[in-house]
Amino acid sequence: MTQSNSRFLLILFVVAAAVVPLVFASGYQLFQLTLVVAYALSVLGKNLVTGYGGQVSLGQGAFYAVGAYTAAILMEHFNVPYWATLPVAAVVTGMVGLALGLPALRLGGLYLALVTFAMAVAVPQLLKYKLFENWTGGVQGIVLNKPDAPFGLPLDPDQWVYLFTLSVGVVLFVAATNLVRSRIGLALMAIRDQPLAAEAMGVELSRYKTLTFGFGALFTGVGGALGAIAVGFVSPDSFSIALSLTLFVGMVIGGASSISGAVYGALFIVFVPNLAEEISKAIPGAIFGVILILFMFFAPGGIASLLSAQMRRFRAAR
Amino acid sequence: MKRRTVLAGIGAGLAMPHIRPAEAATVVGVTKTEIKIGHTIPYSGNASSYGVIGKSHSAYFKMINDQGGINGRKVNFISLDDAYNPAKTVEQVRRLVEQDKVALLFNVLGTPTNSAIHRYVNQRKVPHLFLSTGADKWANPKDFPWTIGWQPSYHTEGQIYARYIQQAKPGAKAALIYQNDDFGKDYLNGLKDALKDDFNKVFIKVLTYEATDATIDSQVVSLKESGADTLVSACIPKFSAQLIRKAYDIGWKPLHCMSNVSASVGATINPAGPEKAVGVISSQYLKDHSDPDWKNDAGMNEWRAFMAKYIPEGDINDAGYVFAYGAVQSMVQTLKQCGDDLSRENIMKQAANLKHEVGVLLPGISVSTGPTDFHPIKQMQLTRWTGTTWERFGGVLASS
Amino acid sequence: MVDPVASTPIQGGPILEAKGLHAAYGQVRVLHGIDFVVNTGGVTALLGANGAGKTTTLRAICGMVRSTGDLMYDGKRINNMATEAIAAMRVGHVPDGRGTFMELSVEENLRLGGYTRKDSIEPDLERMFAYFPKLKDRFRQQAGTLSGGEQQMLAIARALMIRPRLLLLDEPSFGLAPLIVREIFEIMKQIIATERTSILLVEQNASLALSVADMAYLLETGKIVMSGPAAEIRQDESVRRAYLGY
Amino acid sequence: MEGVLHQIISGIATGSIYASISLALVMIFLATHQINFAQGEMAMFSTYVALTLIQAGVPYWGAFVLTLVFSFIAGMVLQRTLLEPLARAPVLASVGAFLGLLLIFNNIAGWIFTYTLQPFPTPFGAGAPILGGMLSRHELGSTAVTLVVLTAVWAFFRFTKLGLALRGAAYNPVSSRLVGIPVARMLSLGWGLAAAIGAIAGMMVAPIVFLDPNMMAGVLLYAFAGALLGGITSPLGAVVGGVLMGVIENIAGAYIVGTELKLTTALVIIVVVLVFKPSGLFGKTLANRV
Repeated sequence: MTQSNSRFLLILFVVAAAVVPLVFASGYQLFQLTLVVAYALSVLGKNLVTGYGGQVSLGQGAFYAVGAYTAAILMEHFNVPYWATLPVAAVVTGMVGLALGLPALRLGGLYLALVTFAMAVAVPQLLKYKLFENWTGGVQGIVLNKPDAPFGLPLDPDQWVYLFTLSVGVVLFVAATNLVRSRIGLALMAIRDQPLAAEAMGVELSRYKTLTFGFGALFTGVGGALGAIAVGFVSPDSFSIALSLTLFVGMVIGGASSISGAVYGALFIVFVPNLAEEISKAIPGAIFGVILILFMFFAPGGIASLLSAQMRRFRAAR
Repeated sequence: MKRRTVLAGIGAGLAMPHIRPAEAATVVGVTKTEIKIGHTIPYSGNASSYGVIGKSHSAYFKMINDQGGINGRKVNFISLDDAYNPAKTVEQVRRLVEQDKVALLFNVLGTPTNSAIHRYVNQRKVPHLFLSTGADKWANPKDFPWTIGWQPSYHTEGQIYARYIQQAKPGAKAALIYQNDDFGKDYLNGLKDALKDDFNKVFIKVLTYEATDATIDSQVVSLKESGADTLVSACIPKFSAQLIRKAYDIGWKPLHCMSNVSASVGATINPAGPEKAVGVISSQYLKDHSDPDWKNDAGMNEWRAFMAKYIPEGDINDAGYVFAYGAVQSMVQTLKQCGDDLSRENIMKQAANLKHEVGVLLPGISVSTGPTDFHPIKQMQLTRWTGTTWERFGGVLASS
Repeated sequence: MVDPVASTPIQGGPILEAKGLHAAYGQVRVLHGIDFVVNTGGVTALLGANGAGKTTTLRAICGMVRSTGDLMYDGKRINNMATEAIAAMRVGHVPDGRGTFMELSVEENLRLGGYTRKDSIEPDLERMFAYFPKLKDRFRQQAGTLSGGEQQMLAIARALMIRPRLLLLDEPSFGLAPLIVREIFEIMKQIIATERTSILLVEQNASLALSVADMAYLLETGKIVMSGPAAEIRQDESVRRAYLGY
Repeated sequence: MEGVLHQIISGIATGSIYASISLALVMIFLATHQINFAQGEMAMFSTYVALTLIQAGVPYWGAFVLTLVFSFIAGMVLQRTLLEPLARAPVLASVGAFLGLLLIFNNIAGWIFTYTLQPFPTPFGAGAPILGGMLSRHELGSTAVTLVVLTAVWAFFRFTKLGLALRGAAYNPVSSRLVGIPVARMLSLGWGLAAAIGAIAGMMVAPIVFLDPNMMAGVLLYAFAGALLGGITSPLGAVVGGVLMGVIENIAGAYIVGTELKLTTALVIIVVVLVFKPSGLFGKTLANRV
């Protein structure tokens, strides 16, 4: 298969992803798909940090929360239109990521895992702290209005939010693809695989590590902002440690070292809990855990790596 | 050729976006033989302890169906897991409303979760009945005519304690400890509303804890050090039990008003040690299974019979089952009153027109609602732990 | 218990014999049916360029890569046995990269070497200090802080702690300064003389290897291209040109 | 001043809860070089097993020993069936499996044993607390147990051949096999021991915080932080780190930033310490010459 062919297929796929749901999906299903895109972006941010940057972050939910709250506060207190909150959310979470990336340099591995884990626990507590309560709404959170379609487009809010979210998602996925193929991306992978060699080759370890952390936070933050717009509500309880763990699951299920893996992971974390619930109302969490472990057994490198292995086999067979 | 067809198809799709018919009829989720009721609750995640409420509802509607249903209709009760995650609640509630097309939502659990769907269900005009949360904001028929709570609000309870302290212990130096979330904050606000400017004079120390803390021993030490002689606590049973035990151990004996959430003998008093809790004040609206007073109570026996038959494996000491049993009575009563008119308007109208007794509520407390009264249960009664039982005193108190 | 050192006859029959040995890493086949022998009490050198399959041969012996054909150790076929089971049969291995337990102390490294031993290993520690006095000085030090040469000494000492009947040495000269290499080989000669262990020595530095070996095999891209007594190989014209550099 | 003292004592009592789980984390780290995020939930589950035995009439210490045996075997079986097959998979797959285990244990415990808070008996008697009520008999006893476990773990790793082999297998599995150490068996042994230590921790913690399926949810982060603060390779460090966590948290909460920010503050302090002393207070610094 030639590259232009596969690019064409990809474009076709994106167009289909936009059009087919608009025609066939109900508002509820569109909402689910919107969440998939928002989570996919967040998992993508995690993939950049962990899969490409080789740093284990357990607290990506904290960036999701920061992105979501940035969007919500701007909309609620400053009457900023929803679409304009995204660049701000990107910048804010990116900055927070960079600031946290700095100690991350000094503390690799487990220590970074601790710092990020702690961050995921601490952020909801900070969100309801009395000093910020006027902005964050404290424990009550902030309720948002659902955006209507602009320019008189004949779309209902669900359809519009989905299209909008998908468009932002596609742009950022393309950006991420270019990022990992760029000099930065190559340097990142060099650092991940051979830190000493990379350093010897003149790759500035610390700068790139911090950068990855910042980029990862940025992607996750935009995902959070989109999620907040779709859900129409943010509160400290929306962003408990469970969210971070969910994003982590999305990463390992999808495949950490891949861009497309983020989509598979997001599909998993949105739909598999519903499946688990169908199987047993008594122990949905345990069923989810079993499914997760089974995936680890049969696709330890994630769905993306399983698929690409199948693809290779398929091509080899031809 | 092929490519062109595909593109043409896409063009057609864009030109004629799918337009969904507006909800023409307001009778949704009802057939001659069935009515669909939607519900969400955490069956997974950190708050899955509440899952028993959903389990109880499912069992209760099974019982109703076994007995022939309500006005000849069986109840199709669809209860979904939201893991106490507001985003998931929105997803599940939208599924219930848009895909399963339920007639109404009943007893959706949690403050943040209900907040997330509050506006949606009111825009959609879906009855959002008898929520499983003690926040005060659900009683707002003017702005949110489709939402109604059930239990007395934490806010009200806070006010009751404030008044009790003023009357029982004038000049009290009080301390407050609350869980740092919407549940705890409501007590703080209730106390503030009742005491107004006096709050800062009466309360000399206010502390919080997080639901994820391991212990609150440190807070108890600080509270004692503050010199307070009165304590209001808005904690879940685990921390109330720790609080009672630690206060006793360090020889601190304040007048202790404890949130109704922790009034369970099985979950709070017994773990803490019944002798250590003597004198603790709480307030109740439900009967407590482990309270000897209700050993042969008709209302409680009815509940016990239900438990024995339909949830034999359930933990009888879990107050969640009693709560669920009470809330579902109001649901059934509403549907009975609806008769054959199960339009959403009528369901809401009947939900706001209740006056019935519930066997698991304390004597003198009943459910009553009206077009402008969205507080189904307004009364509570103060109780004092004697070492063996909760002794009710001072008559039934209504919220102001 | 019989003293293993005394019971080892000098230059007996083969303790290790490979016949038609094949080995592969997944799809990549590295050894294509090689034959060789290590005689009891003898030193056999396996020579060859980078990528010829020398390290793979050692790994096949230790069960670290899958192999077919026959690997007979002490009359028993050992192909694909668990690595730890082969070690328990007193096969010592100084792996490439030295395999130091960096985070552990020198002492702990040596004690781990004696893991399979049921008897007291204290006398052996003393023996190792006699060969490698530097290790005694660094006894409590973290092994990761040792120099390359010291780590190589530690690796050899660790392998000797198992009281090997067969010792596999993978490039003991690799990455070390010539002076250090000479020091290590001097000690090795001493060890060969006193321990009388059978040794299979893999080396890129052929002249060094031939200086201690009595038998030698030349490996090229997974095949044995020449074999014979070390002295003869040493004289061979092509070997001299290609591997000895004179 | 008395207040500060009380806060410190209560911090030590709470800290020893963290420390006991920190120890289990250090145990499994030394044996497998991984952090098992399901450690707390496994401990909770073991505690329920103990409670079930006690309620069935087994005397406390009998139930204690039986629970240790059960946990040890269960830990080994888990390692063999779940983690051994993932040994060659990327590390993230193991972490994914840990999270799966966490969910399974938590949810199954709630299903079998219900979510109702349960009191758990103490073996140290119900006598009056000491130090003006600051330290209950159980807290004193459980702290002693933690110290005993600490000593045992330390001695095991320091003085026994098996302990050394466990450490070796975790640091360098390839070299370990070459010296004859059955690495797979070492890993499952490590899991078994960690599960047993976790079970002790659970049985010591439960009388203080009461038993419910979420008993360990809040403890794990503190235990993890304590273990790293003390140095993840040092059992002594784990205990000191865990106890320090408790004390720092109390002092910060009571006197410095208030209860809302005490966790955040405690963690910031730890991160700062780690920036200056990356291997923790008692951990080994790796001076690796390459």
